[in-house]
Amino acid sequence: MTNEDLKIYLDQNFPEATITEGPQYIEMTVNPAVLIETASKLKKSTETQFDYLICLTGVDYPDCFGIIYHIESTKFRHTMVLKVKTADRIEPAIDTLTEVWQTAKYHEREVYDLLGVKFNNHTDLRRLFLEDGWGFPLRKDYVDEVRIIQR
Amino acid sequence: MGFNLYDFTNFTHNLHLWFFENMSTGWATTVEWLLVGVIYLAIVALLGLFLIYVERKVCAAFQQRIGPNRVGPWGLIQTVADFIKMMMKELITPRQVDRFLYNLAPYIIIVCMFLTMAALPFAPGLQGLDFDIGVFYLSAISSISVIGILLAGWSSNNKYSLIGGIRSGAQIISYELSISMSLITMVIMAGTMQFSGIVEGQRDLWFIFKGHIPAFIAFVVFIIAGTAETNRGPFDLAEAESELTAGFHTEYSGIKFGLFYVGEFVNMFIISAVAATVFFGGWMPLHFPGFDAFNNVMDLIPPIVWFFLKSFAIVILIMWFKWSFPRLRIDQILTLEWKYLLPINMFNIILMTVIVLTKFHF
Amino acid sequence: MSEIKEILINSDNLETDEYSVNMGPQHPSTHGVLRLLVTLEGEKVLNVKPYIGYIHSGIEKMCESLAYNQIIHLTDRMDYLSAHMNNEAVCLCVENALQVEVPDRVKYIRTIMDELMRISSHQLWWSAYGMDMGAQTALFYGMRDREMILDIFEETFGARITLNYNTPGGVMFDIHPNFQKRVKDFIKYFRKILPEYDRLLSGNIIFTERTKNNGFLTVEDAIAYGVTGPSGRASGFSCDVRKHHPYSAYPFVKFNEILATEGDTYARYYCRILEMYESLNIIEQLIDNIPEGDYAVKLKGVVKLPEGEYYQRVETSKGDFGVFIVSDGKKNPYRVKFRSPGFSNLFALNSMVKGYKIADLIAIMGSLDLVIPDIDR
Amino acid sequence: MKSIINYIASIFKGIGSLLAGMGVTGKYFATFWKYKTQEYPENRKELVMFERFRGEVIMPHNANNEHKCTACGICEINCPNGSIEVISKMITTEDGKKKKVLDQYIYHLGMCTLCNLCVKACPSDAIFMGQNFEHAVWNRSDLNKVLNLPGSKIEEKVIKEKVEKQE
Repeated sequence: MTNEDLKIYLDQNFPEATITEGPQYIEMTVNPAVLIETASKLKKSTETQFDYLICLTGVDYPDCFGIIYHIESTKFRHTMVLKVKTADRIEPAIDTLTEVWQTAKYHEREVYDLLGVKFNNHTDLRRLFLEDGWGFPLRKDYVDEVRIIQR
Repeated sequence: MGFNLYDFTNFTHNLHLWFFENMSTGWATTVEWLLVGVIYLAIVALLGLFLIYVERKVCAAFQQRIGPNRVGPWGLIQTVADFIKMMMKELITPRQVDRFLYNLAPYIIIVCMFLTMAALPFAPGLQGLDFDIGVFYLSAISSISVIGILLAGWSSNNKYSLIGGIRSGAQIISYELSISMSLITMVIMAGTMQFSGIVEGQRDLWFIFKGHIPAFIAFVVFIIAGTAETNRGPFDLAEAESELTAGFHTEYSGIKFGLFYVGEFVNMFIISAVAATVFFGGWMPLHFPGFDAFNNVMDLIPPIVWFFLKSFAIVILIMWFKWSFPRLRIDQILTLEWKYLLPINMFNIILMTVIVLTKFHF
Repeated sequence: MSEIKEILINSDNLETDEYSVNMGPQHPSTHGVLRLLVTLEGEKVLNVKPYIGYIHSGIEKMCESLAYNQIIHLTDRMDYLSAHMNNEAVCLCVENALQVEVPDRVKYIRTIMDELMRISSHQLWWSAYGMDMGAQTALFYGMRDREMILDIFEETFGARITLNYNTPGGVMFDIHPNFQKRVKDFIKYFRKILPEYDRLLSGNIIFTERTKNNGFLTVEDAIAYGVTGPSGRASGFSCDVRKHHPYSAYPFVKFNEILATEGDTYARYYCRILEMYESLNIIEQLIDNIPEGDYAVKLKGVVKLPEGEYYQRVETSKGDFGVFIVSDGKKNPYRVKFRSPGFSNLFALNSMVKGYKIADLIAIMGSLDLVIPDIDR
Repeated sequence: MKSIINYIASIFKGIGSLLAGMGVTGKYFATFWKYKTQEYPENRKELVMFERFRGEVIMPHNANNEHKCTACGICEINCPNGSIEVISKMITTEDGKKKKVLDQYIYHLGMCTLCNLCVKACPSDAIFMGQNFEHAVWNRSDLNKVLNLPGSKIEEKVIKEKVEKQE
């Protein structure tokens, strides 16, 4: 499916989501409450079949945390971006997508480690790179006067 | 004294008589023991140092490198320097090891190595022990060394060592069978178990030519099993550097590690020497029946040179294996022994018996 | 005696115990500081838990305070065996965001370098894999041949591993006059030497016995775990970014995507060997046709990306590498994320090794071609 | 019967593959004098690095002890690691003008990743990449170098060019 077809399809099937055309891919922002539902629908629907999670990124936006999923269909070779945003920056939490894409388990651990976004129902949510009690370095308000030299 | 480079029989005999003429029986025996002990110690130390050097150079040649070249001319003194370094290193005993067994393990390997060494015929008359059951003695003694490896693995209080020790236990005990059986094949050919007798039996032609097909099969099996017996690559899974870091000797340091290290190399030499003795005539020069002129030329080279030449040729063959092949897995090692080498060996013994009975050999 | 006999007959009475072994962070075959907590039963592997982060260097955090052309030299240090591809990913991402079209010459140079880098990476992997399997001579043969490529790199780039050759808008300097001749010499030499690799390892019965029929990864698992690169393609997961989302000069060349269906360790091994042949093919098609032209587009002194989110994928020697840049219109990126192939590949390890022996664990881990800085970033 | 034939065939096939492997290594063993190792400290004289090799940042001086650096500080901005510090001073020239000249060009080799960005950015070609790669020192502070030689001045030509450009 080309980007245009995909946009039409998504508009029809996910009326509540915000769908925009990014520089490369179609970007769809959904409500955290319907994340799992949307993701499994995207994966299972015969027209889209997004079965390969390329990349899972956590971004610290000024007012919230965003989790960005780059997904691809290995059958149709179309790619899109799925986005969710947490409600606020205090105690951010989002449902895990381990059930839908296996690899999300580890990428979610990375996001938890570096940004401190919790994933509900995640079976193994531990720090990945850093020690316990380190802080969340990719947050914009992270300060570490010892290790980070500002120029 | 009658020193003769071609035959030491008279020399050693006269030496023996001289001791007994000039001393009381007790003293003479003690001095002889000491002398033999010192000689063997020197042989083992020199062989160990030299073999390690050879291994490094040979390995470098296989890998298009130069090898040691800094200490001494062509790096000849490198191993001596390493040995001195090893002597000076601290002997670390990890916490919670079984101290007695931990310290005992390297000595078992070394002692077993000396015992095996004793049966080797270096030259006519130059042999520590000339049993009439030499082959039997050798295969019995050489299987003791597995106890040293098992003890080292067990007592080190390290899981890697334990895995290494258990692995080599399973491996050596299995391959003991092949070694003995391929030796038995040749014993059938020679008609004696005495090493001097075996060598003497090859005066007209070496056994590998005499016994053609079965002898060659026995040789291949013996080399494979011998490589496995000495824990060398591709059967070095007791150490298995990339899997178990260093296997059974992970926790050893200093000269205790050195003993394991030297032990490995000297054991390899012993296996090669036995192969050279049983299949290639030991110190016996290359003779072909009917070519007297050729045989006389060959006789000019002293037997002791022949012995070491043949042994080192086989040592290099074993090194060639190590530097060419990847390591086997534990189940494959056992498969190779029980499914391939053992049946081949059994078939080979029957073949050899038939050939000997029908005099179908040269 | 009878008691022992009874115990042996009723094997349920035999007390077997699981035990765990720490493999790493200092272990010869983890190729870096990876720690695996391996649960064993005898020699059988029951479970593998990777612990990473020993050389986490915070590259993503560092990038947030650097300008775009300064980010590139950090990507060298992630997967140092595919440094050029990593550089290229960032450059392509920036160029796409700025909507700059680079000259054909740049595209050709980049592609040739990509493939040379891929060959050198696979050579190093082949050598290290040989060493993992116990064939230490392979290490030296692989390194010997890699040296030729590194010399080519050194002549043109001035560096051997951390190249930093790409800049947004092109490459740092033009190729060296000797470059084409040297590459052609290398191709000739390497075509002759590659069958030797086969004779030494791939055909060896010990090697095939050890690698065939173990460490299976199904297509479904490969997609679910996101195992890409030769590791994924050996399972039949067609994931070659060069083929499906072509970039640089890949649209201009004909090449095959190496696919296997077995999904075992040997398939992963052999896919890489075949990829080396395929890379040679690609270079041969390009090396004589490098078009004349500029080697870089002049960009502004301070590159500022328009506000937005950009993602660029390239195929490194390990797999699907991605750069995700969130820009807020300033000269520094707001957030940079590197999707490293090794990260996803590593976590598929557990599903592949269950039930096999320790020696297989090493073989399977080696066949994934892990580079630890790539995983830890 | 067939299984026995397979069994024997597998033995010969296996031995054949092993011999092929031994052939490869044996070939190199037989020609051991064609080794690929370079004996490094001995071959120092013949060892010429490629002209583009990036070993360290250098600042060439001409015969009159003059360099080309105008102390503009662009390299300092471009350096990702902060390994360059350009310290300038103001002097009054003969004709009474105030001018910024280079006082000390401090280069921290220990922090440098040899990325070439400073050399590329330099507008007056004052710094280059040197081919020296033997950087080992006993003291870490020895890695902090001052690139401009003591008493060095800026080349007159560079000043002229700069003035022309401005006009």
